[in-house]
Amino acid sequence: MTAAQFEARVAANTRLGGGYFSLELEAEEPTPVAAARPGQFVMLRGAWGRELLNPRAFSVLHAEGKRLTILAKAYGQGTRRMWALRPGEPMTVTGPLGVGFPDPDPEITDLLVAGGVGLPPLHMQARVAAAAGLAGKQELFYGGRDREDLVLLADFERWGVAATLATEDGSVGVRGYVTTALAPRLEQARAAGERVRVLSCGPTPMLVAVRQIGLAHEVQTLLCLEENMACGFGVCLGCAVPVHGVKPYRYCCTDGPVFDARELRWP
Amino acid sequence: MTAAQFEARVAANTRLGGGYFSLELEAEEPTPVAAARPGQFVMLRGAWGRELLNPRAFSVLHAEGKRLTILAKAYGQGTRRMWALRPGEPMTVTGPLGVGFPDPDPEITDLLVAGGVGLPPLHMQARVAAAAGLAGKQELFYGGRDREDLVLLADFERWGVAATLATEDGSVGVRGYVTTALAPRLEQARAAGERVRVLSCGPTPMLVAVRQIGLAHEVQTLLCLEENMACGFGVCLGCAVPVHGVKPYRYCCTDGPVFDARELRWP
Amino acid sequence: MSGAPRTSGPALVPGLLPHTVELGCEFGPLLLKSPLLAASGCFAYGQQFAAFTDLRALGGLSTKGISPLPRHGNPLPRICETAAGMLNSIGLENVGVEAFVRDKLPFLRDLGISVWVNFFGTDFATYIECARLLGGAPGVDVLEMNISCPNIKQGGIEFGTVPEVAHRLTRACVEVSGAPIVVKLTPNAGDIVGMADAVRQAGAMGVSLINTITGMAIDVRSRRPRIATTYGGLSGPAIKPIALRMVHQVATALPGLPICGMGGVLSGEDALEFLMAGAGCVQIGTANFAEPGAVQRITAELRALMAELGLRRVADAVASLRPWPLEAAYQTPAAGEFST
Amino acid sequence: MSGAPRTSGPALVPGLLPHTVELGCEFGPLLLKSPLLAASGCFAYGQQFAAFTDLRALGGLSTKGISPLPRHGNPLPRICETAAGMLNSIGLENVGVEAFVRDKLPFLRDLGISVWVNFFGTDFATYIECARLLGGAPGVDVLEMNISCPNIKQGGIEFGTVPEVAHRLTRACVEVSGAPIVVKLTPNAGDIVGMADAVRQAGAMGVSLINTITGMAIDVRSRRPRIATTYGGLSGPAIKPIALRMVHQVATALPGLPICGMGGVLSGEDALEFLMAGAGCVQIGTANFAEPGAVQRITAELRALMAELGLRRVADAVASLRPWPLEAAYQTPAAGEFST
Ligand SMILES: Cc1cc2nc3c(=O)[nH]c(=O)nc-3n(C[C@H](O)[C@H](O)[C@H](O)COP(=O)(O)OP(=O)(O)OC[C@H]3O[C@@H](n4cnc5c(N)ncnc54)[C@H](O)[C@@H]3O)c2cc1C
Ligand SMILES: Cc1cc2nc3c(=O)[nH]c(=O)nc-3n(C[C@H](O)[C@H](O)[C@H](O)COP(=O)(O)OP(=O)(O)OC[C@H]3O[C@@H](n4cnc5c(N)ncnc54)[C@H](O)[C@@H]3O)c2cc1C
Ligand SMILES: Cc1cc2nc3c(=O)[nH]c(=O)nc-3n(C[C@H](O)[C@H](O)[C@H](O)COP(=O)(O)O)c2cc1C
Ligand SMILES: Cc1cc2nc3c(=O)[nH]c(=O)nc-3n(C[C@H](O)[C@H](O)[C@H](O)COP(=O)(O)O)c2cc1C
Ligand code: FES
Ligand code: FES
Repeated sequence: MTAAQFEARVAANTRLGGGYFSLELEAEEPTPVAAARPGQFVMLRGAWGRELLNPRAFSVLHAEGKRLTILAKAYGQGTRRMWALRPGEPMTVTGPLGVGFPDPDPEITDLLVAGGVGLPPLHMQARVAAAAGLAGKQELFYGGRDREDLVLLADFERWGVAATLATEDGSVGVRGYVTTALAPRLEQARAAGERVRVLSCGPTPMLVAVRQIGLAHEVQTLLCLEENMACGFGVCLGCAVPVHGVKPYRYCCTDGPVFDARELRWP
Repeated sequence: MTAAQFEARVAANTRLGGGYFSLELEAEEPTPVAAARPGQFVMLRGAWGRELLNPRAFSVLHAEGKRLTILAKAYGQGTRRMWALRPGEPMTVTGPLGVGFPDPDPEITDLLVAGGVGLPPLHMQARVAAAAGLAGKQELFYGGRDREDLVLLADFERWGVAATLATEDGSVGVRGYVTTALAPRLEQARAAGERVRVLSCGPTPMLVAVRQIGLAHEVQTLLCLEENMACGFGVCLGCAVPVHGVKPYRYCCTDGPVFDARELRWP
Repeated sequence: MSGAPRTSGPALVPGLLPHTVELGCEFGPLLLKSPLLAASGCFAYGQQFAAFTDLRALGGLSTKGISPLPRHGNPLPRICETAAGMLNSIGLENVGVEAFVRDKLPFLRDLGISVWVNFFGTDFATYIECARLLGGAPGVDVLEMNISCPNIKQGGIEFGTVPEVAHRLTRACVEVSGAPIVVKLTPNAGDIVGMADAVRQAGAMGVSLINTITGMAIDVRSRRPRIATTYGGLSGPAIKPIALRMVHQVATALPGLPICGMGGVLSGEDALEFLMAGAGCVQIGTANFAEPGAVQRITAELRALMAELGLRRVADAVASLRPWPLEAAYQTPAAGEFST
Repeated sequence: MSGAPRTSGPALVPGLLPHTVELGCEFGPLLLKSPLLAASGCFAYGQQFAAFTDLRALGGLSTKGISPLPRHGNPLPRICETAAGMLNSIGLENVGVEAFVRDKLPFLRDLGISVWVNFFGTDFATYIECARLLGGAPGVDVLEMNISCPNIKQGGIEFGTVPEVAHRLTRACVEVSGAPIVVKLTPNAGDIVGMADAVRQAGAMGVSLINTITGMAIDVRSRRPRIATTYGGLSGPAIKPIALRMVHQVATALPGLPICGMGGVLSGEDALEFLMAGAGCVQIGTANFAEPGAVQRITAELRALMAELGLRRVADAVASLRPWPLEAAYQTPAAGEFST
């Protein structure tokens, strides 16, 4: 499962609304990304000349054989170009990279807290768990701005994974931040003596809140971070993450992207 | 017929072999380029971000109503991207620009000397002449490296314009440079007292040779030049052409691209 | 790409309606209709653009550099493209002071926008002559003094790189000019703050930052430089990070000195970056070649973006950069400097 | 784009078969297997690349800059992308001399390619200590002395911008180093030729040109610099024209001084431009991030291009630029200088 760099072509590019799209790539041969764990990522770059130099990081949503799929939102230069890619267009893929989430555990309930494009690692965790008959040990907490910001919900339903939804405009689920629902759930677990852990991925302000709630409730809290990356394989040192300890930084791409909340030197 | 800048979409992109392609663009409305004369040009730029800053100049091959067509060869960054454009993709067009060739004249035979991507102005001259019943007053001299370097020949045949072909590898027409055939033709005209003029467009070394032959035979020789251009409308002063006279330079985009051979300060 | 949805980042304050954004602004003693001007050498003397765009929508324009006598410019090739940039060596070709004042200035004066006349000489005497003639001509709002040309013989390079020489030259021109002088500095100078300070102390009303950066490109097939003069001036988005840094350095070191920022502006967001870095107004150069309506489009984009970010006036944006909070846990104690 | 046919320009001489091109070349006293090396800070200590590429196909590599003690680097964000370039402010994070020699050097030594150890100090004493310890370590072919870091306190900036200081520093390091020293210069210096000459006279075997150029980018939504340290170093194709110009300036002014050129090389053609401008070898930096096999691919491209152009040996390319013929009718009499 060492990483490789290989060429692939767009097999499908599906627009999901709200600027979200899932991009399916196909290589000539089965790729090492098929072995990716939840939380691992690939670096992607299109044939877009010298303007955008560096590839962009995307969590693996799903990968099998020659194919791999990511979920993204058209935002900056790279994702806007990717949004417009058409079947047959080439992309260069490097991966799988990084260290992912731990395996689902029959003894522990995973509380999956997702925001925006942070869904993929948690989506894969739920799928892996469901395949292992552990769907009941997965609960999704998923927040966004509005209805369009919540995608791929049908998958969780199909797998039988319970979902608590929150939108800032109240159009779906509870109004407000998804983190509001997390604290009561942790209280409940504590009261019931239930073993839980929190796995989360999403915008940094959300992760900061998840971390504080997780630490306050003394449950294992694993955060999948999204730092700016130039290389993705430990060379540029651009993706430093501030940690407690002798060394002030670890690296998102090689030590992470999943970090234990306690380790992070965060507010 | 003042120039305008407008948006258009690729209607068709036809590969002609040897890296040549004809690109047909369609705007929302009829465009001023429809009034272009032979030798006039447009500046074209695709939606290719910040890497390639400036548009590229292309002679108008044909234009009518909302549509315009150019002929190009995949060579540098811009034309390689254009080669790959697919129907529906956007391009920004500025034109028509520059001063073209004079109208076909019933009293004068136009000897059209073309090399490589220099064909379009001469192609349009022949078409305009044919439409005016003057096909017999047009003769094409067309040279290239090999068979693939000679394109759109069927059009000249259809219009009834005689063509003398030359290839460097001898695969079509005479072996060698197209200019070799020009001198005897001018001799013949002189002997017959026939009024001829030379209109030419192609690579600079060819134009240098055409100019010397034309000057030696004292016939009017009009050369359509292809200087590097950044703007195409007289602002950057990048497209200077060395001329005899008080001022050492004139501008390819506004004073040309068609220049009288006598005027050029060339070897 | 063009069809991709715009998904905006977090707004700092609730947005404004674009028409309530006030683009009119002060720049030193000037009142500009908008902080966006066309840059010298990229807009000729304006006329060619009238067919493509509404020139009255510009805050102003800076003319092609004028010298006392007409100049014919450099041998060709004069331009070539590089990654996200272009090189040029036009050679300061221009019609000369006399023809400019007679044939070009009246058109510009009638537009009702800020007219900046870019000028240069080849020695002290010709600089001063230009400043006197142009600075006294009616309709000239600013003399933009180009001391950046790396090519002029007779020690010309010192004008742009040696602070004392620039100081003396500026002082001499300020003394004879009827219009305020903004000195356009070259990024090739090692110490941009020192240069800005020198011309400020000599009475310059402000500085323009930056001119092109000396660069080179080679055609490996002909083994020749792509520019006949071997070197050319690099412009376009490639140089934007360097230009922004210089604007920020000067704005930080010399607060109060009006700065006209430029270098690679293609969008309203680019222009806003320059304002936030400390520029009071912004010029747009290379962008005009591909798009004769560039300044007008960028002005509309700037207005929309300022509205979205709740910036009602240009002054709300200028030098409004916030430093990274040192107290944040994201920071190690010793910050503030950089290295690769 | 990738499918477009290659239509080659006019070859200068009949082409060669690629395998007859000899990439092995001299660089000062060194024999390199190829003129293409990986650049400092963009290749770490090499190990990570072994999974992606054949490290033996490289001419050599320059390590991340080493200091006497380990360094932890700068606050984040440390990197961002700009048009055809990127900014970084990593902060010279490195494992320190001791761990480098113990843990990293053996791997590099065994590769059989030229090992350049990039190093820096924070003052004279630490520079000299580094030069002594690293210059004596077995397997070190070159010490590449980075005097370009614009961030180091205690007057560090003078190391890279004041010729006399650079001269003294270089001389002191040359005296204690067992390996030849190549000094890496900063493009932020006003007078690159003066700097190169100063270190040459101090005994430097050669110079590396160029390090990153100080730049800045702003996130207009958060109103913060995109790099926590406000400024960062600009690298990538955006800076290539500036880098080429500096290599050509130094090569022209100081013939015989070995120059290692770099800045924005992404292709074999880019590398050949640097050789023609006067570099004896070329480093490849930023390109490695997107493509860990970049150096190997670029080497293959260089070989093919040299074959096409009839360049049998690297020396046939180095400094082979031809000036524009002054006698050509395309030229006005007075050429050789440029202006915009
Ligand atoms: C390990 C890892 C996994 C990731 N997985 C995913 C994924 O599965 N799907 C995905 O879409 N992204 C993912 N990202 C984030 C993605 O790599 C970055 O957002 C990337 O910068 C997008 O490239 P761009 O060119 O579109 O934007 P850039 O031009 O690089 O970004 C411009 C600016 O916008 C910010 N930005 C980018 N995207 C957003 C956004 N959606 N909302 C708000 N601000 C944003 C960036 O931080 C930057 O400051 C991941 C990042 C990491 C490190
Ligand atoms: C008035 C005018 C009309 C023109 N009409 C046409 C036209 O109808 N069709 C057309 O294809 N081109 C035409 N050109 C030429 C075209 O604009 C340039 O070749 C342009 O540089 C191509 O852009 P590019 O990005 O592909 O190459 P660039 O990246 O700009 O060019 C790279 C280098 O290759 C050289 N080059 C470009 N094309 C060729 C070629 N075919 N053969 C050899 N060298 C080349 C350029 O001079 C330059 O030095 C015209 C130019 C002018 C000024
Ligand atoms: C073709 C060209 C000609 C220029 N001529 C001048 C000039 O005459 N005087 C001057 O001060 N600057 C001149 N400049 C510099 C621009 O005004 C501007 O400072 C520089 O191009 C950076 O801005 P940009 O990246 O937006 O083009 C010229 C630039 C270009 C590209
Ligand atoms: C992330 C990064 C880190 C760098 N670290 C160093 C360094 O430690 N020492 C050094 O001399 N140069 C360093 N450089 C500069 C490069 O070696 C090179 O000089 C510069 O990036 C230009 O080349 P490029 O455009 O090919 O990247 C670094 C560059 C980058 C992008
Ligand atoms: S992204 Fe380059 S080290 Fe992590
Ligand atoms: S192309 Fe700009 S002046 Fe002719």
